Amino acid sequence: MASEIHTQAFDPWQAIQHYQQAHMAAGKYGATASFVGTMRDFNEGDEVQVMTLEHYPGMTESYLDKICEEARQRWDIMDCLIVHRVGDIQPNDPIVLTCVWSAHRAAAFEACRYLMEELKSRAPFWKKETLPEGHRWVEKNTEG
Amino acid sequence: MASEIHTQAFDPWQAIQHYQQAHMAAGKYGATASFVGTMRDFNEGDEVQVMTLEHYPGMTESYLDKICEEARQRWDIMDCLIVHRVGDIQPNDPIVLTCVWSAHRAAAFEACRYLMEELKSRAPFWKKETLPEGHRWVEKNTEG
Amino acid sequence: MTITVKFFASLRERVGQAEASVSSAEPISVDQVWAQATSNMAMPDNTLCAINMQYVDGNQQANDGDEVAFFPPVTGG
Amino acid sequence: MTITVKFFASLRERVGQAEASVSSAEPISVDQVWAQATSNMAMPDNTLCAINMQYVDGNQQANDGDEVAFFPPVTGG
Repeated sequence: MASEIHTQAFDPWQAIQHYQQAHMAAGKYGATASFVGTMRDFNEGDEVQVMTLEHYPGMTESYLDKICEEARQRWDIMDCLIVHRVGDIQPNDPIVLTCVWSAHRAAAFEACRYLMEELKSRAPFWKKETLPEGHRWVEKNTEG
Repeated sequence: MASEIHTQAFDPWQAIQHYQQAHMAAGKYGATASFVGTMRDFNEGDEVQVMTLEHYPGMTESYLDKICEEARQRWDIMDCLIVHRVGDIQPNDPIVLTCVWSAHRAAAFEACRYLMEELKSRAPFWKKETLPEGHRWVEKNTEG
Repeated sequence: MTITVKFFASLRERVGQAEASVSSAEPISVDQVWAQATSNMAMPDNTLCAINMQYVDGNQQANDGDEVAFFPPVTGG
Repeated sequence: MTITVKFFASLRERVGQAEASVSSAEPISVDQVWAQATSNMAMPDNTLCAINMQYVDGNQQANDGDEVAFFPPVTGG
């Protein structure tokens, strides 16, 4: 179970592979569900050039761990990983990764989605978009 | 939109990356949900040494394409990929990959799960397990 | 008319053949194709049937040149 | 007693400071911490509050050495 905050671009597929090789016993897990959120170059009809992700160091890590722990209590999962980018983000950069390993698929799918929904509603991150005309804070997340 | 049948071991994370680089426009998708099913070295309490996956060539491809097409009609998704292994499979080998790209997360999560559930209930694949005592056909899939 | 018949997985082993050919003077149902191809073996309860790679019921009619397939519940993924 | 106050994102820009310190003779509510730190600015409707990195309501009491944070709705992921 791990959550990581990255200040530089990360490769989510490599992150999954590395975590899997380091932490998951071969032949024991049957299901891996993952979600990757990627920065788009537009939002609400406007061109977005850069996105800056601010967070609350300390509280972020504590809430990501808490959300992983809750998923582990609610579903029969073997492990999970959350990676979140902060700082200046370019279009097409991955922003977030959630990944869950379990014996069977239902738990992996449901816990993976839970991690994303809880992260979006509780983890202290804030997005600021740089448009051609200036900056704007993202006011609220899209519905899950 | 693609479905592939592989007779040799495949790397699901590489398959996602390759498909994404070849087919998805940078900066346009915001959500990628994926599921990987991996062979476990035990089932129903027994040690499984090898699993042999038989399929119905022609019908398999047609149903996988049909399932992708249905997902595209039901959700607002941009693209999807299914990869399925056939032949002799070793423990820890990936068996199946489903992956969906969309603008927002709900469609990606839901369509990805739909692909797996439909694949499991309709695509003509059959698993045979080699145990220390001999062979046995898997009678039915676990509940989703 | 001639109908190609295919059996898969445990059903292939049970029937003892992977492929067969059935001849008939007129269109016959999938159930009749089974009976003719297996010399009237009882069809296992949960057998699935397809004509030309589309799922069908046992009372569906098969025509000249069709490929009829029989197989157990699928277990992919 | 001394309480450390933090502001994040749009609220940090609005308040014009990232961090502040509030002194009080006795424990005070989070709402009072806000009032003191911002010289009685009106608190935006959807402001979230935390004491020592745990979400709390505005009427929760803050104690000596606590870190109280104010921020807008979160938009990560």
